[in-house]
Amino acid sequence: MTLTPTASSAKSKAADAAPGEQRLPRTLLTPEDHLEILKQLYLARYFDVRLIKEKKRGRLRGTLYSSHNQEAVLVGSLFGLKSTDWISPIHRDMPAFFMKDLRSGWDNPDRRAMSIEEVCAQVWCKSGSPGRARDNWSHIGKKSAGIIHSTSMLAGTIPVAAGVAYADRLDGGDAVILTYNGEGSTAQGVFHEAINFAAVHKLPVVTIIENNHWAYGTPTHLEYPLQDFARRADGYGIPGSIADGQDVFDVYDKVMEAVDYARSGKGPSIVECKTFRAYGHGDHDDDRAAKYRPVEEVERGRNRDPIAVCKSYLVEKGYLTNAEAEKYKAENKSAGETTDEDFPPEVVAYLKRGVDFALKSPDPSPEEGGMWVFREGA
Amino acid sequence: MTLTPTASSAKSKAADAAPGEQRLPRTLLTPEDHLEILKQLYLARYFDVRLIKEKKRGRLRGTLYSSHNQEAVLVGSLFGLKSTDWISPIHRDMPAFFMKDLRSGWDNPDRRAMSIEEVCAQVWCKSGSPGRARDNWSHIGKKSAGIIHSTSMLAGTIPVAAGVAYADRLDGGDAVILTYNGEGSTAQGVFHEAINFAAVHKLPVVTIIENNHWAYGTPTHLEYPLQDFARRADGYGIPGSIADGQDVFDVYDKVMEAVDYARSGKGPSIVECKTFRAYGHGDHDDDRAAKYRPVEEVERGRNRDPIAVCKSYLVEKGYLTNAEAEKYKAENKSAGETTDEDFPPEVVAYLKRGVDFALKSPDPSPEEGGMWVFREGA
Amino acid sequence: MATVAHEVGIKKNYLTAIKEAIYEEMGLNPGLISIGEDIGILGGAFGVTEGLQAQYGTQRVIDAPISEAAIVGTAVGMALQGKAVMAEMQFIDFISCGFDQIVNNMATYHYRTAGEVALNVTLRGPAGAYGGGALYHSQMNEAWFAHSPGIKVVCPSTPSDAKGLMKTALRDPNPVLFYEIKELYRLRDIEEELPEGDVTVPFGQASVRRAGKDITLVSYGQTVYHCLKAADILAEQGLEAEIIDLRTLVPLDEESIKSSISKTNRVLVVNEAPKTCGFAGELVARINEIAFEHLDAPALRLTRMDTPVPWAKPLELFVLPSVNQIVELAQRLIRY
Amino acid sequence: MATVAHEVGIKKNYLTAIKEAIYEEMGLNPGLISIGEDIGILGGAFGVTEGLQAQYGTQRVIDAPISEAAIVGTAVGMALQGKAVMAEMQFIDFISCGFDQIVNNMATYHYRTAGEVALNVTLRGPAGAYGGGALYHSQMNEAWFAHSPGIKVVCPSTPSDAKGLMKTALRDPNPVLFYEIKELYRLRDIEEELPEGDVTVPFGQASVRRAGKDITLVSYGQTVYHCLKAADILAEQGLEAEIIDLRTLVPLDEESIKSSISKTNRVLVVNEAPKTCGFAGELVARINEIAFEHLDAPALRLTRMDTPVPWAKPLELFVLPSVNQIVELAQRLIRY
Ligand SMILES: Cc1ncc(C[n+]2csc(CCOP(=O)(O)OP(=O)(O)O)c2C)c(N)n1
Ligand SMILES: Cc1ncc(C[n+]2csc(CCOP(=O)(O)OP(=O)(O)O)c2C)c(N)n1
Ligand SMILES: [Mg+2]
Ligand SMILES: [Mg+2]
Repeated sequence: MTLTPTASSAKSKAADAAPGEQRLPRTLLTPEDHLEILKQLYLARYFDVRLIKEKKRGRLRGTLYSSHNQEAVLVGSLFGLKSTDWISPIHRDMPAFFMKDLRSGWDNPDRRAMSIEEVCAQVWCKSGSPGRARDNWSHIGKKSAGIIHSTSMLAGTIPVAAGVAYADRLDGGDAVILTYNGEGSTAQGVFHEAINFAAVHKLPVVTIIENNHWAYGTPTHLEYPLQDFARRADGYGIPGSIADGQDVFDVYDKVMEAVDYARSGKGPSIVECKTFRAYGHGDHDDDRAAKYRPVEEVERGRNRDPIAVCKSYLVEKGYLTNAEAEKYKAENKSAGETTDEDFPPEVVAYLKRGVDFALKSPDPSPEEGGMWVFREGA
Repeated sequence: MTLTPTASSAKSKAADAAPGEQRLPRTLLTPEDHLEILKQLYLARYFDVRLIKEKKRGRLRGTLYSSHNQEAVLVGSLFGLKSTDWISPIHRDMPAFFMKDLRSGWDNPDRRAMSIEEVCAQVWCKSGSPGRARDNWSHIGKKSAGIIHSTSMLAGTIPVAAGVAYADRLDGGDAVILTYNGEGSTAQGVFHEAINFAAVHKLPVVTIIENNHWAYGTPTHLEYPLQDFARRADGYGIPGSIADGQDVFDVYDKVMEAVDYARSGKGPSIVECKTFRAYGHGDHDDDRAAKYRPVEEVERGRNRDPIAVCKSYLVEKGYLTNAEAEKYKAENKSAGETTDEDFPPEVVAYLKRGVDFALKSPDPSPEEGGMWVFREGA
Repeated sequence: MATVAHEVGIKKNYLTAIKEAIYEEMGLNPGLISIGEDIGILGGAFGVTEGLQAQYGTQRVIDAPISEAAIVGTAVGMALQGKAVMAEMQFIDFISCGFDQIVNNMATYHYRTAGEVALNVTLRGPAGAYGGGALYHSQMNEAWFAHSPGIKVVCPSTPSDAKGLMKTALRDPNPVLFYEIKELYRLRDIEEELPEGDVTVPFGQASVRRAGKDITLVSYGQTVYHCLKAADILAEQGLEAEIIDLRTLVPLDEESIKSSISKTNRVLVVNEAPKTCGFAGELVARINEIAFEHLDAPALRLTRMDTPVPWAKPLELFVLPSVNQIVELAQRLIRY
Repeated sequence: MATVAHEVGIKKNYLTAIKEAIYEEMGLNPGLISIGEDIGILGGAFGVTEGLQAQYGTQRVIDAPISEAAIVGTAVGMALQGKAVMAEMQFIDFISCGFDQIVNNMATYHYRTAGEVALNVTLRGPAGAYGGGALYHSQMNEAWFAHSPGIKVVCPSTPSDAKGLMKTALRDPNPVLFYEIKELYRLRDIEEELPEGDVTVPFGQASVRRAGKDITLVSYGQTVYHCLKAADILAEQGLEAEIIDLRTLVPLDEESIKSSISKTNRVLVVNEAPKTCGFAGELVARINEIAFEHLDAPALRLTRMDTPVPWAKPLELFVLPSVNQIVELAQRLIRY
């Protein structure tokens, strides 16, 4: 099943829009869509919380780059994509691997994404993942699902996205490719080369900059002379917009505008989502981060939990009652403070499916280490 | 001797300025400066013409990337520098090696530049050059003269310029570093990384983009989505100005503004000089260039010879009589059409000094090939 | 295209052979895209792609910005989407600017994905010294890539090998780095009639360019010709050198090397790249592993000195292997 | 700084040793600048530069943007202007993103300028596998740089070597690539008291880590410890392995290797980088050149397989050299 969330095709399903929002993409979302979005926020948060806990118990091999508090960027950007679109998540975007195309049905077997089982198998370093635990859990992907595998080298997937876009267009496709990047990664040379190339060829590549105001231990003013990383777009003559990264609907609006722009052949653009990193750079950095990051900044971020922001909006719009909003209280809590009761049961069950699969999945066998350097039988 | 061509110090020497030009850097140039600039244009042209002829006769080993018709960019940008400033010329900027700091006296032994002898020795592949003919003639330089050596890898000297600027500032210096780049080279990743770094640290680096509308056989619209490469600056929040690269005084104005801005601690900027490549990319490309470049474009460029443009301005300003302007007619001619009579005799004599030196300079001895991989005696 | 149609009885040069291969493969495979700096309008710095864009259009023959990392990275993306890609580096020296995308992204994609994604990308470009190209237009940097698992490395020395190997490269589902020796591009001496029809040369098979019993000279690319000249001189002294032209470095034809050494009991590897960690050293190590018992003298190598390639001719020749040096070393090994 | 002052009788780890060297050299040489990602405010991903910025200020300890090419390129510029520079790569794996500036600009500057410009730049960073770092946090890519003339390459395996070599690197007028083994950073077993005072370790001198007469094991970095463990096992069988820890690869101490082999007549090179064109192959080739007549068995190498470093532990261990493999190969060579 393919979603076509463009203005024309989705118009019939449009919910009533407040006057000021008339032309925003969100006005075409149904009430159910709004609730689905909230549920997806819970899912992303729960995945992260669960991993944080597992990691603390020493059960996981990799470094965890928590997406806690940045979930609105993922959910808001992914929600309007078509199944045939592509994404390239990086270290801090792990929920994206299984949340792509989620709108086409959490249990839809044809969903063009990685399954929760596959993702969990990789997290647990097992052979049940498409990459058979050959690369680190944050570098996964799946060609057949339209997910580009990243290397660790930041911004390195943007040219790949451009290439996919070029080839897809040549084949008559209309896929849009969404790449995710931290704001610090925009200083890489390959960011420049790839976006320049995409701009020259008006390729449907949307570059999302997750500006969480820190690149590891370096604050933004040492990475870039301006505050708004969207301004990087100006050097390429392409649009650069800014979204409130804690507000899933603002992200949805800005990204959908960029996606529509791209799909209609106008070319690439940049969407900067201002957001906030809840923890250290990785889980190994939590203690040090507490020292290098000003307390006020941490507080300021904590107070804008994307789940809370979403809920108030839904209540305001009348899609959620106050009582319903109080039911699951995952927001404004650290991972350790949450329990399974803070999340909708279907979210907990979904992840459980993945973890159960992972735990049963065997380790890859040693000899696989020597395999697949080349495709044989050329 | 150090020139200080900033507004305050040079005011006393200022020539009378037309009302509209009141605040332009050029208004502080004396009549003699104006005539010197014209002479420098002749010198740059004569160097190029001579090399073209030598190359045609098969006497030179390297590829010649002619600067014919682009001389105003070099002369105009170099004229206002202080002796302590640095430059990094690239393949098409060979006259810059010996024209740096020329204002401090063509025969000034303390001039902070390469001598014409040194440059010619390198062109003739001889040991009398500082680099002892170890690298190609277009990659020369001299640390003690403030000239950064380029590799072939385009835009690769910009980070070096940033490093020199950083270190010089740390030492209390006020040097400005001018880097030259073709418009095509701005697509390199290192261009982005280096200018971003310079912008973050407000380093006194001025990036000159010589937009001659072709990068080898590729027209600008395949290199960059915008027409004005100065717009690259916008992505870094730094100033980007555009100069008429055929008008040496416009180049002087725009570059001096950028230099003053840099020297006063405000940071880097970009100056795009729109210019025109007279020949092929290199001398090996002349025949093919005649096929891939539209005739009208070639004509349009030919009709704006920087020597002619400079002369009319000087006549208009009353610094040159019509008769004087007619004396040396190097302009609007191809290299082959010019003779020594088309150039002031001091220009011809200056180059002769260099060539004579080069011809007498011995070949480097073979064993030198194995030397200087490392600095010994560490 | 008249320039590329097969013509019986006509000798063709190395460049034309490569050009023909690319033309033919672009024709045979509509999913093959070519990308590189100045390959379209200009037809390539050396003319390898002359006329290609006129024939196959601007969509399939892309004039890229001067962005090696983007060229490689987009090639990876196109191949990920199922295309075959020929990507030209204007000079192989500039490959350093796209290095990360090659070694960390392209080379490893198949490995990381446990075989889901194979990338049919051929990176090719002019390489090699002896032509006055100085530091940045003379490199042979194949060792960097031979040391990066997941890339096949090819370097032909004759027109027919160049054509056949290029066709194989453009069909191979794996990344291939294809070293073209620019000093051979238009060398009259080596022109030859190309085999008729769609003939490929397989990877991993060396070619014995001259048979001999006294010493084995192992080489590829330009230095094969140095070896051939040295063999002539040695022959005047009654010494018969066998010359192995590897043609592909990865995969390597160990069998041919071994069987030659088992006959000659002596081997010299000749290579124009810098000595330390070059492919010559690799060959010496392999030979030690596979043919030590056949060696009556140490397996030696003759390489460039550990220097860049300098510009002035006396300097350039000083640091590079010469025919005389091969002769002397061969004599010494035979006398050992 | 209490953390770095010399303390008699206190054992220090490998990381602290490097930290002390940098602190001391920053103190001794006001012209030394440090640059890298997250080295200031954070104090480095591993804490090597912890407190350095507080001590020496933001001007001399620069938190760079994520721009490896700019880091190397600006280091070149600073050194050109007369500074000494310590530039950190957050993981040595990311050096690929600054590759061109290293091999084509930094490495060749002295050569190109016939000695006018020597660049005192030390590029250093955490390297090595065996820790679950997967493809991009496990590399040993020293062979790329050993193959690029003009760069010294260093890789210590003990705290005191790390400190002494780092001091030498930061004073050497030439570019140095300094491989720090991150699995050794905090390894308790190898902690040691550091020599008092301003003690340097010269480049080009290997260290004999264990004396023996039956076989020479040549290694550096992490695999030195694999060799030491293998030697213990061999000793139980009455076989005495001599272990050479190279410490610097470029320049290479050929003398120590040769004199050891002249005694043992057998040699095994152990190295964790991929096999083809790795430094192990180079060593085998060198040994052939300098000690062939002493060899009673082929000079062999044990390396990583020609694969990237995979993530899952069984995979990682499968592709990397192990103690058991060393023991077996050594036995085989001794029996040869
Ligand atoms: C080319 C490269 N250099 C350095 C690193 C090491 N590194 C990993 S994440 C990171 C910080 C990234 O910051 P940002 O892009 O803002 O993303 P965030 O982690 O904040 O989401 C760094 C420096 C890397 N992965 N790749
Ligand atoms: C990194 C790199 N890639 C490719 C080249 C080959 N090359 C040399 S000059 C040139 C064109 C340069 O165009 P532009 O920057 O506009 O300068 P122009 O020659 O027009 O002055 C190219 C592609 C190179 N020198 N460096
Ligand atoms: Mg960030
Ligand atoms: Mg140009």
